[in-house]
Amino acid sequence: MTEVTSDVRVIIAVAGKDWRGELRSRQLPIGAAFFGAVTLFVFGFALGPDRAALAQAAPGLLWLALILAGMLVVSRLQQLETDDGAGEQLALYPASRGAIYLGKVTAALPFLLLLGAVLLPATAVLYSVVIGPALPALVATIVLGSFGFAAVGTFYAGLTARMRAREILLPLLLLPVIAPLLLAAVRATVAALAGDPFSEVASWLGLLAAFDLVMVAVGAATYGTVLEE
Amino acid sequence: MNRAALPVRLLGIAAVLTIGAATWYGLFVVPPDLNQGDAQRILYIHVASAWHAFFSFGLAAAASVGWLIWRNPRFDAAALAFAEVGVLFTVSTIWAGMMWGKPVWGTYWQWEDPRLVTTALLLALYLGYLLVRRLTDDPVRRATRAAAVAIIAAVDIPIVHFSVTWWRGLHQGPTFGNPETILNPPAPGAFVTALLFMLFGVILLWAWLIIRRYQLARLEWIAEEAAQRAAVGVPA
Amino acid sequence: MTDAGFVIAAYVGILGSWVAYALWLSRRLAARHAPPPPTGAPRPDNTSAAEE
Amino acid sequence: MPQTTIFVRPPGVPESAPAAVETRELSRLFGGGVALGGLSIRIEPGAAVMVEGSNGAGKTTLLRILATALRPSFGTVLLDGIDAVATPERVRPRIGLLGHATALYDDLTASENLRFAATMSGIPSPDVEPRIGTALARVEMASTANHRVGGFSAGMRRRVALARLLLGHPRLVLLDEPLTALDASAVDLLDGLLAEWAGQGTTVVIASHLADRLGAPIHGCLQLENGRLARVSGPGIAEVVPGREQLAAALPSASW
Repeated sequence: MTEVTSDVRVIIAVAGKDWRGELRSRQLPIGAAFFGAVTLFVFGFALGPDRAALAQAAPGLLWLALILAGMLVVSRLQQLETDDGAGEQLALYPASRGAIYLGKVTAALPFLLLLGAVLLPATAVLYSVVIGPALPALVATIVLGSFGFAAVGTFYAGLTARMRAREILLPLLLLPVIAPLLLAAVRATVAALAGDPFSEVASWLGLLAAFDLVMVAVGAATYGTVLEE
Repeated sequence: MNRAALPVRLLGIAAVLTIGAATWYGLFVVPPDLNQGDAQRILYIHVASAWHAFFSFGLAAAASVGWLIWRNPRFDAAALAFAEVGVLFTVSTIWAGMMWGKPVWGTYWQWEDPRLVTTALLLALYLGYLLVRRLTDDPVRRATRAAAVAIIAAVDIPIVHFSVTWWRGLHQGPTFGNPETILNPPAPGAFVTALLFMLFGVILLWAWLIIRRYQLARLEWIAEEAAQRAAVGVPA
Repeated sequence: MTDAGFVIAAYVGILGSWVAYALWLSRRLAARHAPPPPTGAPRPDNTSAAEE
Repeated sequence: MPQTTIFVRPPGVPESAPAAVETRELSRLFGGGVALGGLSIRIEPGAAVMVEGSNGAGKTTLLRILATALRPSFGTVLLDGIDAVATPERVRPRIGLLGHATALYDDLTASENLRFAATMSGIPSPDVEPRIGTALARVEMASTANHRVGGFSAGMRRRVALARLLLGHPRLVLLDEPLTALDASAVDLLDGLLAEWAGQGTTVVIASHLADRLGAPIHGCLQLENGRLARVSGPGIAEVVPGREQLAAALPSASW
């Protein structure tokens, strides 16, 4: 009889381990948020001073900044396992691969949500966009978007961790896969900011939720391929 | 010249003949379309390519699941064959879409056409698949990593299609009349026969390419393993 | 370019790529069936002993 | 060396029990190079085996495969009769590995690292803290339990990694270059553990190129060169040609 550690306990242990480490060094939350804000700022330069153009492009720029900064988050959390061969030891524990994956996804979530919490107001300020009334819809979009990104980002950060040219490979593999997430999130954000009826936003949120569920399920089912040497 | 099995050679010949005839039929026999003119002739090969592109990637994912479960190299060889041939047909689909788009829409690339955008993403996903294979040396690990990428890509495609189709729904009224009729022109008899004719030819070609690519992949796996066994001195 | 030009470009491009791929495939298969390289010679490969 | 099965058996253990470790033509390649080329060994439960060889001889590769951290290219591995390649999850709970790398999280303290390891190993919650305490005490690291591992010296890191190994009760202990970065007192500590394991019938496989500094009883020593078995020595060694007509079991006293 092989006692496999209960999945919930594994998820909490893996996520807790990453949080404790990262919050102690606080390098990741601050670094990622700062990078996101700088990206938004630079986008402002790129699209010129025309306020109307910026406001119109704001949702797209917000989500591009979130995704670029998000890649820092998942890469950093994967680096924890790559350093000192920790990932190899992780694979030796009698724990289900799916639970370890869900632990890493859970670990990434708060950092991505923090990114949203920083970049949303930053977008409002830099691109003169009124977010007040649309806040609940925006928060929902950021939560669902972050969850989907964490699911796919965690998987691909793991898959490419020990591969040659992984710095190029991660964005190359990740961006096409999250294209629907980016599209749905941006459309939901546009609808929310435009004050469209919630049913409009809800349809995009539904698509986001479907994406999240599918990707988490496939990610958990195939994460064994990431841990396998 | 390697003596491929007779049925495979016949399949190849049949494919060449059928596609040749279908092309001749589509280009010269079918009358030009009312509003699209000759450009409409591109649709036969465009649609045929598109179906085979998507079909191939579904099978690549299925073969990849087979590899992850049974770890038999045949599944990996099949997944590679489906993916690589799938890329070929995806490129064909995109090229046809652009050649058709310029005369009909006025631009090589139309964001309005959800199928074109979806196909382009498909190409990006499967170039990633081929790159992951190329960057991994150990045959078993290569198969395993590639399998995961193929499955995630295949699962991603329907969602890509939905999101792009909904997104397109927001852009109404391109310059050339209602997009619906242009994208799915009313199907006069000749159009359908030309399309089916080409489709049949491409099915034969697709099958031939898959079989040959599978054989090549299998031989490559055997050679790679033989080289490893020889290096290790373990009896074959 | 006239419509016909695009039609030709489409067909020539696609059929050309299919033929090219088929030929490449046949050539690779022919090479595989040719006498195998001297056995026992592991692939010359400069990757370090440890996997990348 | 001809294709032979090397037996390593401690005194007094009948040969019929399922071997603690049994490999057949065990091989692994990286890129084109052979890391391990066709190793066939059988180690009886309770034996202590030294695997020697220069850098790149295949020691670490062998240990990583036995620990189920690495998949072999060819060959089979049976641990206590269970196929470790096909069903690694069934053998992992009984294996303790002190790897080449210490596999610790720098931003976590020593006890936090061990708490994570204990939880992931499935040790019941009430037992976690006491076991961490005893393990850290055993490696004389109790005083620095709450210090970040990132600030530890190499020797201290290896002691914490050793403590992690002691959390569970492994039936098979794999030590990869355990002596590296250990000071004299740590070596004594290791000797004590080896004696303890010998007493408990735990099988130990040590990969090291500094074999002489260990005082504990070693039943067999396998010399690897370029991934192949070059020489065998030691009291418990019984070289058996395939077909295993007879087993020459010369078993002098444990001291060697």
